[in-house]
Amino acid sequence: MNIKNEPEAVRRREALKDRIEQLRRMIEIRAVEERIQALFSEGHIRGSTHLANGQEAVAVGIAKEINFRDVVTCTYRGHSHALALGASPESIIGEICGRSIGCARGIGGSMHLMAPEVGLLPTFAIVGAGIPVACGAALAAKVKKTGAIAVAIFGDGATNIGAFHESLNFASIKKLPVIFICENNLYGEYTPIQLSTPIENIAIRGSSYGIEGRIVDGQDIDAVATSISDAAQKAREGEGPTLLEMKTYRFSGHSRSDPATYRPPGELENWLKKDPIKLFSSNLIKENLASLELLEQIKIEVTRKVEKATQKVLASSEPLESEILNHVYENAETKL
Amino acid sequence: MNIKNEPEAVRRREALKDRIEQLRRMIEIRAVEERIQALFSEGHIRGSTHLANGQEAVAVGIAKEINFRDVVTCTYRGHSHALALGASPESIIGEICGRSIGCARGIGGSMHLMAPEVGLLPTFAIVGAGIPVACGAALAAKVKKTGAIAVAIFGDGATNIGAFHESLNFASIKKLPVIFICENNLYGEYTPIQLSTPIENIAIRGSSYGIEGRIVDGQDIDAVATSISDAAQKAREGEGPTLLEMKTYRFSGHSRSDPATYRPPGELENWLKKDPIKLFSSNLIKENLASLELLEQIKIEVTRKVEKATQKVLASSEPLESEILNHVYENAETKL
Amino acid sequence: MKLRMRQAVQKALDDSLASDENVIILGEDIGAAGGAFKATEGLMEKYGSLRVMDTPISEMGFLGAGVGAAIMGLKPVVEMMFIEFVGVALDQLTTQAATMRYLSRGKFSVPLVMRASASAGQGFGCQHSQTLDHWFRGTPGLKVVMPSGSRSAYGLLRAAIEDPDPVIVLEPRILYGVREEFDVDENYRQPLGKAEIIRNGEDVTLVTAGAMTSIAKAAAEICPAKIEIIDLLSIWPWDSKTIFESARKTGRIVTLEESQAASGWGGDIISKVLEQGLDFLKAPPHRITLPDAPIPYNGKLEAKYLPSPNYVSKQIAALVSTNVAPKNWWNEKL
Amino acid sequence: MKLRMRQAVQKALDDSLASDENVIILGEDIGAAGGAFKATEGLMEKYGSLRVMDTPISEMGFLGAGVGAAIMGLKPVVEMMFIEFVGVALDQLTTQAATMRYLSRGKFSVPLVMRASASAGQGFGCQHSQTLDHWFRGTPGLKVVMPSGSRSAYGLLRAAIEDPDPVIVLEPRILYGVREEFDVDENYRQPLGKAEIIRNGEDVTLVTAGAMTSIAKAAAEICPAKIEIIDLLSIWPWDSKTIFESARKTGRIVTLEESQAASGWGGDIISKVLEQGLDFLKAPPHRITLPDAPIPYNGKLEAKYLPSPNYVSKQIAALVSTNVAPKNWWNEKL
Ligand SMILES: Cc1ncc(C[n+]2csc(CCOP(=O)(O)OP(=O)(O)O)c2C)c(N)n1
Ligand SMILES: Cc1ncc(C[n+]2csc(CCOP(=O)(O)OP(=O)(O)O)c2C)c(N)n1
Ligand SMILES: [Mg+2]
Ligand SMILES: [Mg+2]
Repeated sequence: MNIKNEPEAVRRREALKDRIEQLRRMIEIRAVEERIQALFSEGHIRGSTHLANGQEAVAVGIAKEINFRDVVTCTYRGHSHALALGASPESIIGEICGRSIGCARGIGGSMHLMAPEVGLLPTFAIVGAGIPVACGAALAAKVKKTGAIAVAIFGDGATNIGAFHESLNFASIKKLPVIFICENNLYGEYTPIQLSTPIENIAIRGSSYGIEGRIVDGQDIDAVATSISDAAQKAREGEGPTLLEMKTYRFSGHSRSDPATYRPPGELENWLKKDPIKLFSSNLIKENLASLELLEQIKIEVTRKVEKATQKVLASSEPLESEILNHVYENAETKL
Repeated sequence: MNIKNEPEAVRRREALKDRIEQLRRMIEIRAVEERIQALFSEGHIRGSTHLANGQEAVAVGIAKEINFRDVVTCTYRGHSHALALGASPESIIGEICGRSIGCARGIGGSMHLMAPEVGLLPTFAIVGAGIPVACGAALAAKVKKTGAIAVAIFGDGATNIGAFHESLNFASIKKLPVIFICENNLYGEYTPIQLSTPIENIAIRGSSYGIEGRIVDGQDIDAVATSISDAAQKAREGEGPTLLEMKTYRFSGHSRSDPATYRPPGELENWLKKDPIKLFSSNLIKENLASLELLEQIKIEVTRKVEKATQKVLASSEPLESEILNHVYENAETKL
Repeated sequence: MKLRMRQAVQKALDDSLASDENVIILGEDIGAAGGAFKATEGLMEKYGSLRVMDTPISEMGFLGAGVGAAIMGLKPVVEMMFIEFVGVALDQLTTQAATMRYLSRGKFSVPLVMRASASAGQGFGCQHSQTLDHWFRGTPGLKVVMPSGSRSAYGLLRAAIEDPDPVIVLEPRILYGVREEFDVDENYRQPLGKAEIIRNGEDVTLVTAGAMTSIAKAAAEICPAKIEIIDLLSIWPWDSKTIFESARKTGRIVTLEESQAASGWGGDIISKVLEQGLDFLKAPPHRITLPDAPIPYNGKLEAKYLPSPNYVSKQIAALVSTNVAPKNWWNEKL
Repeated sequence: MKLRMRQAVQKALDDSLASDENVIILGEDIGAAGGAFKATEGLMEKYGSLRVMDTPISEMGFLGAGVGAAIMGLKPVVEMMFIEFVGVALDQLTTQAATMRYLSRGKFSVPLVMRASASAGQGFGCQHSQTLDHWFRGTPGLKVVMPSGSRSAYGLLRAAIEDPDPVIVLEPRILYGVREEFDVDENYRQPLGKAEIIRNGEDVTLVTAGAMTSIAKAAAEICPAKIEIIDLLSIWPWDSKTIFESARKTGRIVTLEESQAASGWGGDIISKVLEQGLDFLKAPPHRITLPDAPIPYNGKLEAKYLPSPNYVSKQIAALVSTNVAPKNWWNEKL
């Protein structure tokens, strides 16, 4: 690893201790993703991009409970996690727009975001591929006794792929400090889970490996946080992995080009009622931690911030052509 | 498929309806494998070979309950299954000795036995690889409405590989007529199951896919047969797959060169008490279907038969060099 | 009639499903959703969900199921959305499908087709933009083909489905939306193992395939040298006769490959051509390939990374005018 | 001291484990059992079961774990018992390990070594006898090496473990039991990317690698032509300087590869050599490869299938005396 100290990302991570900041981050994620969708339509983004709107409580709930030295692997649906873990809006929007200001200087694109200084590896574009890698990070923590844990985040569809199975078995038999987090958003691309997976709750798959499986309300940031905190403690105490199934939903289609017409009528509407931002906002108001005015103000601030980041990105340079040949190997002399 | 009618294999299969013939087949398998071990020492066999002695009840129990038009995939540990399903001793010994009399004319070797005329595909040398292939055979039966089922046979170690997981999920969601049979002989190569698999009973892995899992005494041919018959009926009635875990044991090491020193003291001795041939012999005597004299006679006949087959093999020719280039593609003109 | 390549693929599948009841298709989101690239649109509605089957995300599982179904007499066409996904399932092709006929001494065969989208140019990033024919090429028992437009996509796919052995069809993703003049003739087949000379020329033989074919054509339009273009179509086995004859005629051979040099098909072809003798050669051979780096996401960089008509024309013009093989751009300073 | 290759590998692992606490090794039956080929004997006893770790049969799982551990600063050496098993785990190498440095712009690296036994000659049949370097070769981000005996096995493995990038070490299985004179010097490294001229000759440059190296040596003993043998050692990236210079000197180039022609490394090397110009060549290039068929089990047939010293000598003698590339045996009638 060759990671510069980037205090800003760490600061953004530490800020999540505050409940208002948690809400602010969820709102920021939503705003960034909405902006990305617009940037797509405006022609600034190539390839594909995968929104996680509706799933923000999972991302922020994880980020606030784990240490910034812990390691996270997640998928192409990673805007939310990168931002929650501490990446700045411009590094994410910048990457997705292919600018040198991006977290990978525009070389990776939407499916390969990262936030190295707060533990997020470049996100994985092959379904399931990040799960064994997280186990390896957990193994390293165990061998080096760093006290760190690893977190593997993946979708419901991913639990049908071999890498999931092999990883859970491996992590269990080796008692690795890793948390397996399934974001069950009910769809793998355009296919509803009941057509790909003959069981209702992914969590029960833990029992095949002697791993505790837990069903969590992924729309409730506090429920998410509690489950993570328990699993993290268990992992740090050497008690091995946990499988957490976050019941959640993506409000958009699978990727930018998907209008999600395959949804049964009413389904989206029902889930919109469980919008994690709305739920958390109401809770904060009930707890007297926030007022409607504060919420309004946060929204305005966040919108302004995201717009500023966007403009910064759009004004920023494209990467140099020399980047193409950089970082293939460390030692250039062994290259042909 | 391009399968000649080989009435002898079918006849050998049909013969298993008779209980005495079941016993005879188990004894034959044991004798063939002992002969193979000797042929190895005598330098007639190259590479590796994997005995299944101790596991004969599983092989014969399966073979007697399924139809010869059903399809079977199994592993490199396949002598027992090939013989049980109907392959002749000389086709198996011949293949393992690399002679043209072998079931694959000496081209395949020990890990790639087959008995096409009674449904056994060339056995699979890559752990887990035969499981999705069996699902495909089941899918073909379903599409073509042939009424056939498929059987995938694999080890306990194989249940930790991705192909196992993907296949069970796929078969369940598509309700394929397939039976998954795990021969749990407590070891994967030199590693005891408890060091690779954090659960005691493989059968519970079915629950991750909504598949019934059943633990079966693999030393008791009748228990094996009942479980197969139930699962086969279920499959034929369109009720989908079953996972059967046969608790069994291999009396020899993993492969010819393994003295199996990793076994805890007493373990082999305990399992030898559950020798499936002895158990079945006693049962037949109790049922008044066999006498000690008959058993003696069967042993003598089988020994003679196996020795005759062996001599035939040793007197037979090696394959022609032209076999090297045959059967790579059907249409030779598209070859370079 | 102008047909997009995705329509040609869809038509080839439709016609195959209609004419042979043993044909089935399997893949992720190919049924209800009509495929990630819409190459299977309407087929599930027409043929039912047993013959046009959506699968879980389990490439090893459903590719292996394709192998098993093929052994039992079906003709499965398995779709891999992106060729990279075979990285989690390669064994079923290179080890199982490839050796089944050999090991069974002809008793079992695997008339399987695996179609996958491949190749670059659309900003999908370095894990969704490769060609990867080298994972399969040269594996005894497998065949690998790559269409270059609607006509060859139709013809190759139908031939592949009818072929008695496993065939891998690599469809250049960037061509799915491109229209090509092609009046579908249901009897049209592109024979496996045969290349096509798609432009005649005297100065140099340019062998190419897939998405690079149109780059080659555009390059030939602007190049001072007279280029004879061979569209390989079958990557393996390849058509040595057509290539040898053309190279003998022009005296120069260049390959244009959407691969790194160490993994591309050009090395085998060039070494085989030159093994025939050196007398007919007016210049050394030359390979135009990708640089030894993953593909970048940014559009400007991706465009630099991929061979352009200008670059190809320049390289070939240099070869023909000097009879010295030019350097690649990445050997110069950027 | 005469050392078997398995002992050299064991010693390289032992010395690496001793000198760098970040080195760990992972694989099936490598711990308690000492490895299927006894190349890890005694290491678990010495370093404990956390640094020398037996794994379940889950190649994707433990290879991926190796990738993750490497990213976090360990130097894992993952053993694949037979190279074919990577068919169920390829993604972790070619997609994940290979692109990690590139995608992270140098922030993360993957100092992983994957060792695998490879190559033929012992009757393991067609699914346990291949070399398969083409699955990895030319993948930007990966390196591939192949020792030819005890000395290079030690030197390459130590260099690979110290290398900051993922390296695949293909160990010819047939050499595990073969003794070679080699006094272990713990400082000995075989630099990655460098070939070795192991025999000087004037008539022809013979490039080879792995188990074929000893075939080449034996062939040179009996061949009337004076053969210069280059042991490639690094399959990718390969040492163009050494090969170009030798080919320039001898004027003839032949490769001896334990691969099919369409997948072997020889095509890339020969085309690159010839791109340098044709003037220095006295004869066309020639590749000695495997036939386009899986390998048969039977010993007589396996011996025919693999290049023998006699066959190699005959082919090279024909090339040198006639300056015409000879045919391969499978192009003649058997
Ligand atoms: C091995 C592999 N197969 C298929 C794909 C294509 N693909 C990308 S995302 C996706 C759906 C994944 O669904 P899920 O795991 O539920 O995650 P979600 O997208 O819902 O977050 C698929 C099939 C892929 N990237 N990798
Ligand atoms: C993918 C793969 N990994 C590893 C091996 C090597 N190998 C052959 S048999 C075996 C043990 C398998 O154990 P199990 O599934 O329990 O079957 P058993 O041999 O006990 O019948 C292993 C690891 C292989 N052939 N394929
Ligand atoms: Mg999902
Ligand atoms: Mg076992």
